[in-house]
Amino acid sequence: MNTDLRVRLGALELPNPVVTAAGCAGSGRELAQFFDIADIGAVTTKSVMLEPHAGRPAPRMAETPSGMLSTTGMQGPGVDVFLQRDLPWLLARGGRAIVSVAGSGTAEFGELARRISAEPGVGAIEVNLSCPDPADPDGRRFADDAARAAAVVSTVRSHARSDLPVLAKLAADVPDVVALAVACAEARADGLSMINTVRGMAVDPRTLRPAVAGGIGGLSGPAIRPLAVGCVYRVHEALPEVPIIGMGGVRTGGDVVEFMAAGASAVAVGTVNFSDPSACVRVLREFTEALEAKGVRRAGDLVGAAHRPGVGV
Amino acid sequence: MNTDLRVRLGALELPNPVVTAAGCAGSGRELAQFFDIADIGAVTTKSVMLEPHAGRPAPRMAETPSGMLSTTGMQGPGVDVFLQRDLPWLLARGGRAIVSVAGSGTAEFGELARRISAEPGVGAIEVNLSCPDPADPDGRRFADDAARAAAVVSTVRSHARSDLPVLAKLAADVPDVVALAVACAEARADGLSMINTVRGMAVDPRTLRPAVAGGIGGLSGPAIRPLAVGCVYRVHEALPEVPIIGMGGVRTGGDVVEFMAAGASAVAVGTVNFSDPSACVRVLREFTEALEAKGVRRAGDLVGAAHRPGVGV
Amino acid sequence: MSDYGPVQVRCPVLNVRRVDAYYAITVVAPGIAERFRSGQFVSVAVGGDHSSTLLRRPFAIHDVKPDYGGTVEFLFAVRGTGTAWLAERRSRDLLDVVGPLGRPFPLPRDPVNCVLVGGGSGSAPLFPLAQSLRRRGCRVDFVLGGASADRVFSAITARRIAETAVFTTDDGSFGTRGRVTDVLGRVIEECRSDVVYTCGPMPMLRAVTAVAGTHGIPVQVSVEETMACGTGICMTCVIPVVGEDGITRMVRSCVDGPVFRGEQVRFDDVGTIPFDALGAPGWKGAGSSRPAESARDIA
Amino acid sequence: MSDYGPVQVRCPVLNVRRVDAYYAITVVAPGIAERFRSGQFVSVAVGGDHSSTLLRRPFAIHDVKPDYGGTVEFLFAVRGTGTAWLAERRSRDLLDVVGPLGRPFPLPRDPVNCVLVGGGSGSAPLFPLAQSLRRRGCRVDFVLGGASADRVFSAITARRIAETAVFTTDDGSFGTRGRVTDVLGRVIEECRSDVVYTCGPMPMLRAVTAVAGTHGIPVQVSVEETMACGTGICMTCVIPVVGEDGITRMVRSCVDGPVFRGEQVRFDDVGTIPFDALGAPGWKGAGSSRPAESARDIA
Ligand SMILES: Cc1cc2nc3c(=O)[nH]c(=O)nc-3n(C[C@H](O)[C@H](O)[C@H](O)COP(=O)(O)OP(=O)(O)OC[C@H]3O[C@@H](n4cnc5c(N)ncnc54)[C@H](O)[C@@H]3O)c2cc1C
Ligand SMILES: Cc1cc2nc3c(=O)[nH]c(=O)nc-3n(C[C@H](O)[C@H](O)[C@H](O)COP(=O)(O)OP(=O)(O)OC[C@H]3O[C@@H](n4cnc5c(N)ncnc54)[C@H](O)[C@@H]3O)c2cc1C
Ligand SMILES: Cc1cc2nc3c(=O)[nH]c(=O)nc-3n(C[C@H](O)[C@H](O)[C@H](O)COP(=O)(O)O)c2cc1C
Ligand SMILES: Cc1cc2nc3c(=O)[nH]c(=O)nc-3n(C[C@H](O)[C@H](O)[C@H](O)COP(=O)(O)O)c2cc1C
Ligand code: FES
Ligand code: FES
Repeated sequence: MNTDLRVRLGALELPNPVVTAAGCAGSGRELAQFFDIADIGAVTTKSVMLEPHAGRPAPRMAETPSGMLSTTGMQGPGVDVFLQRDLPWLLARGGRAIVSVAGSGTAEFGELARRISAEPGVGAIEVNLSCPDPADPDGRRFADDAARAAAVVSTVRSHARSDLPVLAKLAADVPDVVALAVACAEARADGLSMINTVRGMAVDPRTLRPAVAGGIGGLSGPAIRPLAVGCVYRVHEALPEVPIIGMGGVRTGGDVVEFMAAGASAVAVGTVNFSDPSACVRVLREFTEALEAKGVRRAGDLVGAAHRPGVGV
Repeated sequence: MNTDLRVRLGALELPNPVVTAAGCAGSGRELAQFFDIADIGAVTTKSVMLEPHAGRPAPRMAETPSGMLSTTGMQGPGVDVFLQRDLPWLLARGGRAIVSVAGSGTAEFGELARRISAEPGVGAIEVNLSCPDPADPDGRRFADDAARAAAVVSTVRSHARSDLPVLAKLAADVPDVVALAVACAEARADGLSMINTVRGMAVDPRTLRPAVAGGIGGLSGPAIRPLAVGCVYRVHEALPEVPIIGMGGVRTGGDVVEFMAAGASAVAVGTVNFSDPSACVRVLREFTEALEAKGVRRAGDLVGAAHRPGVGV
Repeated sequence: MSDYGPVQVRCPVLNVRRVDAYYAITVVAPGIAERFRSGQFVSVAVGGDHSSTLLRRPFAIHDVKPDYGGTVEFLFAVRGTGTAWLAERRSRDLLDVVGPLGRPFPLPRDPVNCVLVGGGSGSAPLFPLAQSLRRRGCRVDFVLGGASADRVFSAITARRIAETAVFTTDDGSFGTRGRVTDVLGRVIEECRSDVVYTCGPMPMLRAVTAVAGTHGIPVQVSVEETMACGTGICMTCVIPVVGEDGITRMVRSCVDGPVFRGEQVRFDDVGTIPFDALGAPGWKGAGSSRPAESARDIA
Repeated sequence: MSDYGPVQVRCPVLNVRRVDAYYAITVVAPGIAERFRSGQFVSVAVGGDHSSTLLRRPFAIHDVKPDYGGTVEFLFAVRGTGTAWLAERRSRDLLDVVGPLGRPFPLPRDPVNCVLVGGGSGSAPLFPLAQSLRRRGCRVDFVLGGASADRVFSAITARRIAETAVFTTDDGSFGTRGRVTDVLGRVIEECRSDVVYTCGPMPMLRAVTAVAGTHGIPVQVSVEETMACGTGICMTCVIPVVGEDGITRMVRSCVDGPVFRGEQVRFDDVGTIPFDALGAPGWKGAGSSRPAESARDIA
């Protein structure tokens, strides 16, 4: 059987739904040692900022049951190095690039959108709304305030090339993820990515100290998959026309089926790239086999299937 | 070495910090087949309502990575049967009872508090704030609105016998868990229990249907432990004087150390009772051994240790 | 009802065998073996101490032997992660097993004629039941079904211990093509059966109950609901069952079952809360004359 | 730098041995063996496909042999869940191994005198290094330390391959009581060492670097930072390292290391972001003259 794996995220068509999650694949170079980066749907690059950032102190990670806590704090070389070195490398290898941006303020998001739009070959811009909002007195993230998040999205939208899809990356641990999604869609996001890591903490029982520097870290991995699937399901219910990249603990092809049935059009592999560097192609293979076993001819038919009782796929 | 395991939750002294989580141990009878129920700190009983409740349709559970989703929907016999049959059984065996109450409205919470206060031998009342609030137009839970939650706590406090500690049971997936905790403490909660299950979802990749009836379920088990430890840490930081029962994915004695270091005075075992019916006594044994290995002479010394850099335990 | 509660034991695997489409694992577990009554089950921790699959898997006890102080055998088909892991166990590995769990099959006082109807792996608990019934002088007849020949369970043993044994397969690869209920009526008549015992998937239990009803004989069904705890504390395994008092309750299939009187299970309402169930939305208890809460109270 | 990237292989365990306080596992992994350069490491998935311990464990490669097309040996002490699980592996089990990873030890062009300083399991990568150095005609001397006799790694092998080998233990149960740095100065002088290679805990690396500095000779240190990926994509393993241009960068110890020039590691600032590090809070890049971003760019 010849399964049609193509999926769409607004104007962007991907050859298949398996992409990498921001910050979990660099810009593709390291994983390219294990598989051909052009074979997967897209590479979402690590959130890039305008200037170089050194990130947070170590220890930056701790293992937790079926997951990990991390606090890398947006370490990266800044947009110049990214555009000179990382992006051309990825595009030269035939990879599709979803470029994640992180601004230290709304204006910086706009500037990043402008810079990235100027590069030919970029597939989409993903707006990381889990950055701390410098204008918030409590140091909250943009995602914690739907209005502030929407302002960022609309700034990015107006600075980005008009044919370039803008995806808003949502967090799950916000007052109301559906309200946040609606606000972003109204601010003309072409799609939504969810979920980012969920704030959590571990204490090392040996030292009695917080296991990651600063105490609170971001929980990721299979442990959070039910939270992610729940967000995708509820947001797809509220906004059935808005394409979603689902992510959070994807480990197998069956997990891709799960996210797509909940409402995702594409699915990102994050933390599992750390534990299995060939995860993306394995997951894609397992997903393809699952579709064949089910007799589903078009991957797109799966999208939202869990919302339609008795759907015949 | 003779380790002093006693801990205090307001007026209630427990012989050791290991208790059961509400809804994860019935009222002790079933687990008493595996160990002596008087050996653990206390049994928190399944949330009792005024009337019998049939709960939610099946399927009521699905396994997830290092956790499970459940939707039992407060099935139970109602307070009459509880007071006639379950509570006397537990007290007769020397068990300490923390009675969890769930009202279908603020007034019902008050009535439950009054009924339970009338029984001699109860150790504390735990107020389950994750019940849906019938007065909320969106069907949200009391915990989703700090003011409504505080109103419930203060109703319970005023109906409960004055020497009986009232514990407010918080959810993690609320707009601001610290604000919720502060509101409950201001409403004269004597202590806080956290966390309840976190809303999530799974889709069965075979059937493409939500894995539990109604779609959204409550995620519990080791997967959520980092969320729970994070809540305990942040709430203890804000309210260092308010005792906390920490829970969420406790599996080993080391996890008890982790929760206590984060700020809990007692620690509840929930889902792990399902997978290991003798978990409570095993966890207590492991905890005691861990204290001995560390040379900690009083369990209470651990409370909040992770907030004190270089603490010598 | 068993006289003793269940025990939790870390017990060595004696052996793992393949039996057609199934695996059979025998563990050394004297405490479970001595307490066992047919119809009861064990629940087994899977994946090791640091497994991400937290929950135990329930399996009917298929056989109990006095060797090594007492062994327990259960059978399973590989379905998902837990059973795949179990299939890889080897002798001397340790398994964490809780049992015996659940209400056993009630045994008739008198030496009556019993027909035992099993589907696929659901046939497992019927074998120790057949032995118990035989010891009481009952006549035992078997009707065993499965998707295909390799899924019809222990045909040879069935033939050996039963008066008669009839087999059905969906694909006709063994015995009669069709379902157990296609032949059950005839068996009941020919064997003058007084009671039916059955275990298998819910739709089969329902159909078997209907056939028994037509013939006016009682039926004991053993259900396989998903179970998080198996010990009665999680309330995830409930099904609607009508009590002797005519009131429907959501009862736990792990401790109030897995064996129920077929007529009392509301098969059509499994997966729902029937509107007339005790405590259903809108249900109103009649004040002091409120009905007793658990099926246990009235048993 | 290795000529080929790492590979991911599911490879059979050839054997598991106990060596004093350590376990040694040998796997058949030709692809890793042929690419290996001393100082590189493997990362091993632990706990099986459904393990709750998601992350790989990194281990230095201790030995590579041509048998079976190429075998790789690593050694470890049981520390937590992952190493406990590894200690239970048996021949023919399959392990999912990624390697070789990381920057190898740079080898001197000329046949100079090298002193190799190891602490505990950190001695492991020094053995293949010693072999390579010997093949180049270098003189090799060993200084190995540990908490107690059973933690001093492969003393006999060290004596065999090195010109001299000195041992220290914290408890004095073997060799000199004390730390490797208590004897290192003397060894450097007596053996006229030209370069130090060292691997072990961070405080030891720092102390060894200080001693080498006193003697004015270069030192190559191999660090053991916690690593989530080992392949360079997660950014969790960073330490502050000064580049040739004098600028401090937070570099990944998995791909930019684990081997660094000791003088360039800011040991005092490990666990912090030094205020003058590239991109530290408050740091300001000088517009177009912004310094290159990675240690690699300037290497
Ligand atoms: C009382 C009882 C007795 C049983 N006896 C037998 C037996 O003798 N032989 C046999 O082969 N099977 C039996 N089953 C079914 C058996 O428990 C499942 O096949 C097994 O749990 C599947 O586990 P898995 O990890 O392979 O599947 P997965 O699909 O990975 O399991 C995921 C979750 O769903 C549950 N689950 C999946 N399928 C079933 C099912 N059919 N019934 C109940 N829970 C399920 C699992 O327990 C687990 O919690 C019995 C079930 C019950 C309730
Ligand atoms: C490059 C490198 C080479 C190493 N080589 C060896 C070796 O040859 N022999 C050896 O015995 N050990 C070596 N280690 C340390 C080894 O990786 C840890 O002992 C091991 O990861 C502990 O795993 P665990 O599951 O038993 O411990 P746990 O404490 O359960 O592990 C929890 C988490 O912490 C990490 N972790 C715990 N201790 C360490 C540590 N000391 N260093 C790095 N990560 C740690 C684990 O990888 C895991 O992610 C090396 C580490 C690195 C980074
Ligand atoms: C180490 C690490 C770094 C991450 N960096 C970013 C980032 O730069 N930008 C972003 O939007 N998300 C980032 N994420 C979040 C992931 O993209 C993803 O949303 C989340 O981890 C959930 O997916 P997973 O469970 O598959 O990892 C990061 C996650 C991890 C674990
Ligand atoms: C099946 C099930 C039933 C529960 N019932 C209740 C309940 O009645 N009242 C309550 O306050 N919490 C209830 N909880 C939440 C637990 O008490 C606990 O807060 C939560 O599960 C986290 O702990 P754990 O991860 O150890 O299970 C229930 C949890 C589960 C899994
Ligand atoms: S499985 Fe938990 S009550 Fe039945
Ligand atoms: S361990 Fe992931 S970048 Fe080094």
